[in-house]
Amino acid sequence: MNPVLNIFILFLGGAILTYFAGRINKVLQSLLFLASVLVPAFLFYTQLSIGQSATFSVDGITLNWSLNYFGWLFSLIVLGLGAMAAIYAVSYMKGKQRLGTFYFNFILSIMSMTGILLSQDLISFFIFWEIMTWSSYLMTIYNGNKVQSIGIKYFVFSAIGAYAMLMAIVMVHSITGSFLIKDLINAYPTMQLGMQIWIPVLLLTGFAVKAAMMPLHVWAPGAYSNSPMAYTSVFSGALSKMGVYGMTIVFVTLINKIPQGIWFREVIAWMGGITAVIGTLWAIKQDDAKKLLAYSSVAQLGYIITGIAIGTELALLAGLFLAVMHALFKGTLFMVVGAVEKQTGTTNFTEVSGLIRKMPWTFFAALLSIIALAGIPPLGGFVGKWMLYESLITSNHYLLVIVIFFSSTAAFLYCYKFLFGFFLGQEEKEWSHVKEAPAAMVVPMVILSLLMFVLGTFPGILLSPINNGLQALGYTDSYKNLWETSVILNGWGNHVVLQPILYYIIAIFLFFVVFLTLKGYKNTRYVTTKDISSSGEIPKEDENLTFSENFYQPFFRAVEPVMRRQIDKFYKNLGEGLEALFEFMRRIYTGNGQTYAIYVIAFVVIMLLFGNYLLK
Amino acid sequence: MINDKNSQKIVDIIQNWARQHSIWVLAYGTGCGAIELPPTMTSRYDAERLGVRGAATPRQADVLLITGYLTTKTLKRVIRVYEQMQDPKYVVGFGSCTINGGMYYDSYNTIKVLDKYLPVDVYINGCMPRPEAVLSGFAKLQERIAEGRAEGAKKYKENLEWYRANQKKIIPNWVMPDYNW
Amino acid sequence: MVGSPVLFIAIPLLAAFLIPLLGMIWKESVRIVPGLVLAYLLVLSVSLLQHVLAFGPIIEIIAGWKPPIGINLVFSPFSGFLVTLMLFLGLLVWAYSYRFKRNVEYEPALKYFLMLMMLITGSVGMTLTGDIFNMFVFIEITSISAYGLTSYYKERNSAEASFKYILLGSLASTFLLLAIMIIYSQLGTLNMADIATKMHLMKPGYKVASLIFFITALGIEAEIFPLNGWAPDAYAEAPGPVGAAFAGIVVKAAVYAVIRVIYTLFDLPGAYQFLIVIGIITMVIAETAAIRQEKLKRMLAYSSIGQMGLVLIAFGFGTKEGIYAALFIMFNHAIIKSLLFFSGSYLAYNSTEKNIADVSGMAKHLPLTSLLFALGAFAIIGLPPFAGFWSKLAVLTAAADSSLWLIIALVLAVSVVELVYYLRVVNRVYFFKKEEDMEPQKPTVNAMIVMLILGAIILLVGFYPDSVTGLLHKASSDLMDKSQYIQHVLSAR
Amino acid sequence: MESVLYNILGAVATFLLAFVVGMIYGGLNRKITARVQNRKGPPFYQNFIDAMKLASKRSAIHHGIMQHFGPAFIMVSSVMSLMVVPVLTHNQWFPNLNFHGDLIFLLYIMVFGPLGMALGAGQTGNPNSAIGVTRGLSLMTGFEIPWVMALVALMIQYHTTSIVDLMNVQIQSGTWLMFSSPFAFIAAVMAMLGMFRYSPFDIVGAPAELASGPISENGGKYLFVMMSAGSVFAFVKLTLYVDLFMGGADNLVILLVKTFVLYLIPVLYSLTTVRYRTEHAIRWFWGWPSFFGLLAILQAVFFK
Amino acid sequence: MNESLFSLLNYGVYGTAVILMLIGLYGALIKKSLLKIVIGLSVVDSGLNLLIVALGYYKGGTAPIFSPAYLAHPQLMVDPVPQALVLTAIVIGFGVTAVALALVIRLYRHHGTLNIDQIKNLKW
Repeated sequence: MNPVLNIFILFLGGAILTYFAGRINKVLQSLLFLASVLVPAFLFYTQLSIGQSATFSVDGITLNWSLNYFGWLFSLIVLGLGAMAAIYAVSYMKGKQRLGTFYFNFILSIMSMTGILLSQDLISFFIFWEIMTWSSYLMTIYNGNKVQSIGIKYFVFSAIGAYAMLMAIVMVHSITGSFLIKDLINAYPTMQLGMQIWIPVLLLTGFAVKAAMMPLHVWAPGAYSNSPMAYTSVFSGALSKMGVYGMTIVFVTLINKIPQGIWFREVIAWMGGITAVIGTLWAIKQDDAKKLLAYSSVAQLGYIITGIAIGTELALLAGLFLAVMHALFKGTLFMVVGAVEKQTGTTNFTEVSGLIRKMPWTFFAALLSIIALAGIPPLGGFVGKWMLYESLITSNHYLLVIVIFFSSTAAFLYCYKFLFGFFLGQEEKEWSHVKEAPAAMVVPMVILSLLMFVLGTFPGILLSPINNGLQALGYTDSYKNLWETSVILNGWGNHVVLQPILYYIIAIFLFFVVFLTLKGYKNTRYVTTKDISSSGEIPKEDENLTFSENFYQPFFRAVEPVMRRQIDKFYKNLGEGLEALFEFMRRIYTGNGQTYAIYVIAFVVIMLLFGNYLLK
Repeated sequence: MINDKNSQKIVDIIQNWARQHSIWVLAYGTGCGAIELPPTMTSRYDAERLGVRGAATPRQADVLLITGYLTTKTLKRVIRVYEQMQDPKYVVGFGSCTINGGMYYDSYNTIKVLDKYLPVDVYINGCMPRPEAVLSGFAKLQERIAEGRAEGAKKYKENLEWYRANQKKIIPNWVMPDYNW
Repeated sequence: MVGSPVLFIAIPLLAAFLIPLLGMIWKESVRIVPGLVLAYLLVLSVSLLQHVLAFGPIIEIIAGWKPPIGINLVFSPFSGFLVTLMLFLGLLVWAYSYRFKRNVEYEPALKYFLMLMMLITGSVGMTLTGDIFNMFVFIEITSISAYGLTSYYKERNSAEASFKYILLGSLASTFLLLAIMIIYSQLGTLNMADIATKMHLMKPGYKVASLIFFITALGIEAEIFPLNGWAPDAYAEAPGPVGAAFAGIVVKAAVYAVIRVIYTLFDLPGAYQFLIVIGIITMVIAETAAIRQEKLKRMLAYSSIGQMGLVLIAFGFGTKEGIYAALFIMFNHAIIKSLLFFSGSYLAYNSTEKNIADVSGMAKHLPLTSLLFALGAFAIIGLPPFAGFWSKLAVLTAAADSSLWLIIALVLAVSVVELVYYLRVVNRVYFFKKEEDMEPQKPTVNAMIVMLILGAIILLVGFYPDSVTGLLHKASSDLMDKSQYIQHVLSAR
Repeated sequence: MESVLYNILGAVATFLLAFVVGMIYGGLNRKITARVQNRKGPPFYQNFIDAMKLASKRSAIHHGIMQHFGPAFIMVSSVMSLMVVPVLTHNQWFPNLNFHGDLIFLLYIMVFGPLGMALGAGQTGNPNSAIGVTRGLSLMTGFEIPWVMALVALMIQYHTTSIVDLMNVQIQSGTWLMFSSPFAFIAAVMAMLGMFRYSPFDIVGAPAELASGPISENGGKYLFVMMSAGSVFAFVKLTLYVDLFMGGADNLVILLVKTFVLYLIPVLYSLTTVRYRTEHAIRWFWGWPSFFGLLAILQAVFFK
Repeated sequence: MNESLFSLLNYGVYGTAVILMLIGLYGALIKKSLLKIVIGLSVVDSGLNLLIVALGYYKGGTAPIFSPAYLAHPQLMVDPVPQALVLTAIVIGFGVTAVALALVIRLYRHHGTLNIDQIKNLKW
C-alpha cells in the first residue's frame, strides 16, 4: 500500500485505539499513544521520499497528496516537535482525567498537520485544516475552564478563517474547474483582477487567523493558555506554523506573480509589525505564564509574518528560520510552564518564585529558550532576527525595522519576567516541597534547547532545507545569492564566516564562566534568599518578599495610551451587539398563533400584489 | 607561589594598602551623630579624597559606622547588618554614647558599651564629634588597616559565644537566624 | 418487478387501521407491528430503487385509469430516493420510540404508533403521487397525524403548539385547494405531468396566482420563513422522536412538493430567484433566532428551519449541481437532525421545560449519548470529516459555479452563527456542572442502536461520501429532466 | 596557529587597554564631579584601589548559581562587544572580529550583559534588585529606539551594516559622519545618555531608593567583576561612537582624546540634572531623541 | 328559469363563497376566542367548498350520476371531479375541526382561558 496512506491510517487507527485502550490499561494507552505518534513519524522520514504521491478519489474530487521539500521542511516542526511533546505529554498527563480525549486529539492534530503538509489539492488541505481546527478546539476546552468564552472565541475565529478559505476554494474551483493547488498557481496570473485580489485576501484571512495576525489574534492568548501545556507546545509551536506555511505559499506562488502584490506585501508586513508590538506589550503585562507566552507567540508570529510578507530572498529565509526557531523555543517554554504547573499547581508569577534550585534542568531549558527568544547570540533566535533586520533594511522598510526592533527590545522585559517570576527571586517556604519534573518531561525540553544551540551555531543545517523548500515553491535559489549579501548564513567551512567568531565567543564565554564559577564556588558561601540586606530587618520565614506585583509598572505608565485600546473589547462589543440584534429579531415569533396566521395572509397578499414581478 | 609565606606578605601589604584607601562606609545613623556625616562627605571636608565613600548595602560595605547610642531594639538590626558584611570588615563607634552610654549612661534601654556586643575597631570620641574628629577617626582606622591590626571580625568570630551571650542578654526573644560563616 | 409503489400507501394505511384490532388480541402488537411494516416497506423501497436506477421510473396506475385521468404514483430515482430515506428514518423513529417512555399505558402507545404510521404514509404518499389533489389529501393526512403527535403529551404546552399548527395548517389546506382549483378550472386536469405539458396554455395571471397559493400552502409545511410560526413550537413540544420525524420526514416531503411544483408544474423562471431570496431570509432569521434560545428542542427546530432555507437556496440555483447539493443537504439533515433530536431527547429526558441549561454536565452520566450529540453537532456545522461537510461543499461549489459570491459569504456567515449555538450546547453537556434536580436517564438498547446507526452513517458518509453521492446524482438528474418525467407518466401503460 | 596565538594575545591586550581606560575614565568622572562640587575629590586611580579592595575581600556569599553567572555574563558580553568593535583603524595589535552585519550583532550582544546581570540580580531574591532590573529593562526600551534609529539611518545611507565599512566611508570622504549625518549623531548621543545610566537616568542604581538596585546583594569579587565589566563596556561604547561618528582613531592618543571628549557629554550632563522617574525617562527618549532619529532616517532616505 | 336571474345567481354563488371565506378569515384572524377562531376556520372551509362546487357547475347541468336527466342530456352533466374533491375536503375539514375543538378543550383546561392572546407560553 502507499506509504502516504499508510501514515494516515496509522495515525487514525492509533488515535482510535488509544482512545479505547484507556478502558483496559492506562500504561497500555500511553504506550499506544507514543507508538501512534512516533511510528508514523518514523515512517514519514524513512519510507517517504520527496515527490512520492498518493491519490484518493471521493465524491468526484481527487484528493491528491504528495511530499515536496517545502512540506518536508515544515514536517520537521510538526513531527519533530510533535514527537517531543508526545514524550512529554505522557508524563505530563499522568493522573489526569479524560486521557483518551487528550491522546485522541493530540494524534489527530499531528495527523492533520501532516496531512496539510502533504496536501496538493485544496479540498484535502481544507479537510485537514478543519480537523486540525476542531481537534485543537477540543484541546482548548479540555480543562473545562471558560469553555464558553475562550473555546467559542477560538472556534469562531478559526471558522471565520476557514470559511474565508473555503470561499476562496470554491472561487478557484469555479474558475479553474479543479481543486489542485498546481492548477490554481498556473491559472492565477491570467485571472481577472477581482479574482486575483479576492482569492489571496480570503486565503490570507484563513491563514492569518491561525498565525494570529493582528486584528484576528484575539483568540490566541486564551486558547494557548487554556490548553494543557503538553499540547500548547504543539499548538503554539507547530499548529500556528500551518498559517505561516499557507501564507508562504500564497505569497510566493500567488501574490508575487502579480504587480499589485506589492500592496499585499506592504500591508501584511506592517500588520505583522504591529502584531509584534501589540503582542509584546500585552505579554509584558501578563502575570500568568501561559498568557505571557501566548501573547509572546502572537508577537513572534508577527516577526515571521513580516519576514514572509516582505518576500525578498533573505526575508523569506528569515521568516522561515524564525518559524522553526519559534517552534523550538516556544515549544520548550510551554513545556517548561507545564513542568512548573505540574510541580507547583499554578502558573502565576505572583505566586511561584525561586524554583531554580529545585528545578535546575527546567531552568536550564527555560534559560536557553529565553535567550533564543530574545534573539541573543549564539542561540538560534539571533540568526533569524539578524536576517530579518538585514532584509528589512535592504528592502527599504526603514520604519518597519524600528517597529520590529522596538518589539524585540521590549521582548526582553517579558523574557526577564518569565525567568524571574518562576525561577528567581525569593525561595518561599510554600514551595520548599517542589522537586524537579520527571525525566520524561525534562529530557524533551533539554533536547530541544540543545537543538536551539546547535541551530544557532550552525544555521546552515537548517537554511539549506529552507532553501530547498523555497525552490520547491518555484523560488529562485536564494541560498546561492545570499553568499554575497551575507556571511552569517554559511554552513561548515565555506568562506570566512561567523563560525570562528562564534567559537571565539564561546571560548571567551566558557573561560569566564568556568573561571569565575570555579573560583567562586571555592571561596563563596551559600546563603538563603531570606538573608538579604533589608535594612537590618529580619524577614520572617513565611513573609513573601518577592517583588512580582505590578512588575513593569513604570513601563506601563509610559506606554499607557497604547494599551488603552483593545481589539478584544471591540470584538466583544460586536458579538454582544449582534446577539442583541438576534434577540430582537427572534421576537418576530411572538408566540401568538393569530400573529402567525396574519403573517401567512400578509405573505399571500404581498405575493399577490407583487407576484407578477417576483415570479416572472 | 601565592601560598608562599613571603609573597603572601607582599600580597598582604598590597591588599591592605587597597583596603586602607578604599573605605566604603555603611552608616547606621539612628543616633543624633548622623548629622555630622553630611559635612564630612561634602565639599568642606570631603572625605572622598581619602577614599571614604558611602555604601548602599552591607554586602558592599567595609565599615559599619554606628553613630550614637543603640537601643535594645536597634541592636538586633545592627548585629544582623554586621553579620551580613563581608570580611574584612570594621566597626567604628561614633560618639560618646557608643563608648559608655554618654548622656544616656543611666537609661534603661540603651546599650552602654558597644564593645560588648560588636568588635569595635575605632572609637571616635565626642558628643557630637566634629567632622575633623571623624576624619581623624578614619585616619586612625586606615592606619590600623595598613598595619593589619584592624581584625575586629576575627575577634568576633573567635569570641562569638561571649558576644552572643551578651547580645542575648539584651535581646530576650532571640530569633536571629544562625549564620555559618 | 419486486413490488408495486402502491404498497407504500396501502400497507401502512391498512396496518394503521389494523393496529387497534390487533391490539385487542395482543397488546404488545401495537408496538411491534408498525416496525415490521416499516421494515418490509424499507426492503421493498430499496429493492424498487435498485430496479428504478437500472431500468427507469415505475409509474403505478391506480384502478386502471390511465393518466391524465386516473391517479398515478411515480417511483422515480428522485422520489424513490426520498421515499427510501423517509422509510429508513421512519423505521429508526419507530425503533427509537419503542418504549421511549417507560411504562406507558396501552392507550397512548396505540395512538402514538397509529399516528406515526399515518404520518409516514402521508409523507410517502406526498412524495410518490403524481396528482395534485392526491397530494392535498396526503398533506392533510400528514397534517392531522402531525397535530395529534404534537399534542401527544397532555401535561405540557403541547396543545398550544398543536393549535398553532392547526391554525396555520387549515390555512395551508385552504390555499392548496384554491391553487388546485385554479389549475383545474384553467386546465381541467389534476395530473402533474399533464399540467406540465399544458402549462403554457394558462393565462399568466392565473399561473402566478396558483403558484403563489401553492407556495404559501406548501411553504407552511416546508417551514418557509413568514409561514413557519408553528414549527418551533411543534418541534419543541412534540415527543423527541417526533421532532426527528418532522425534520426528517414531513418537512422533506413538503420540500419535495414545493420543488416538484416549481420545477415540473410551472415554467416561471422567476420562481428560482424567489426560492433563493426566500431561502436566504428563512435561513438567516431561523439561524439567528436559534442563537439565543434557552430551550434545546426549540434551538434544534430553528436549526432545522435554517437548513431548510439552505435547501431552498440550493434548489433555487436551478442547476443540476444545485439540486444535487440540495438533495445532499436533505439527506444529511435528515440523518444528523434525527440524531440530534434522538440524543438530545435523552440528554434532557427528565426535564419538562427542556431547557438547554438542563443538559449541563450530562456527559459524565451519559457518555455515549453525549458523544453522539457532539458528533451530530459537529456534523451539522459542517466540519470535515463528517457528513455535513460534503453537502456544504456541494452547495458552495454550486453557488460558485453560478457566481453567487454574496450568497456564499452569507451561507458561511450563517454557518458561524450555527456553530456558536451548537458548540455552546456541546460545551455545556461536557463541561458544566449538572443541575441539581436533573436525573440522567440511560437510553434503551434500541434507542442506543438507532443512535449508533445514525452516527455510523454520519461517519461513513463523512469519510466516504461516494456511498450516497451516486444515488444523489441520479436523483438530481431525474428532477432536472422535466420532459422525461412527462413522457414517462403520460406513456404509462 | 601563530596567528591565532597573536590574536589571543591581541585580544588580551585589547581587554587590558579597555579595562585600564575604562577604570581611569570612571575615576576621572568622580574627579570631575568632585571638582564641579568644589571638592578635591579622590585621585583618578581611585577606581583601581576600589577594584583591588573588592577583589581582596576575604569572604563572599552567593544566593545561587545565577549569581555566579550574572557577573560572568556581563563580563562576557562586554568582552564580546569589545572584540567586535574596532579599537584602532588598521592596527594589528588590536584585532577585531568585524563582519558584515556586526552592528546588529552588537545591538544584541550589548543587551545580553544587562540581561545576564539581571538574572544574577534576580537570583539574590532582594526585592530592590528586581525593581532595579525592571527599571533598567524599561529604560532600555526607551533609549534603544533613538539609538537604533540612528544606526538604521547610517545603515541605509551607506548601505552597510558593518562598522568597518562605516569607518572606511569616513576615511574615504574625509568627513566624519557626525557632520554628514548630524541628526543621527544627535539621536545617538542622546541615547548614549541613557546607555551610561548617569544622572538623570541613574534610575537603575538609584542609591537612595533602591540601595544600588541590581547589585545590592553583590559584594567583593562579584562587584569587582561587574565593575571591571562596566569599565570595559564604557570603553566599548565610547569607541563605538568614535568609530561610527568621529572617523575612528589612528593611534591611541587620538582615540583617548576623542573618547574622552565624548565621555564628557554624559558626565557633564549628569552634573546638571537630577533623576527622572522611569516613565519620564522612557518618554524623554521617545520624544526629542526619537524625533532626531526620525530626521536622521528621513535625511538618509531623501538626501543620500 | 330566467337567464339573467340565473347568471346573477351564478355570480351570487361565487360572491357568497368569497364573502364566506372573508368572514371566516376575519373570524380566524381578528377574534380572540379560540372557539371563534375554529368557527372562522370552518367557515372558510365552507366558503371554499362552495366555491369549488360552483366552479364545476354548468348552466342547467345535471347531477353526475346515471339518472334519467343524465340519460336525456349527457352533455349537461356537471363536472364530477370538483364534487368529489369537495366531498374529500369536507371530510378533511370535519376532521380538522374535530381535532381543533378537542385541542380547545385541552387548552381551556390547561390555561383556564380561551383568549388566544393569553396562550403564549411558547414564544420566541
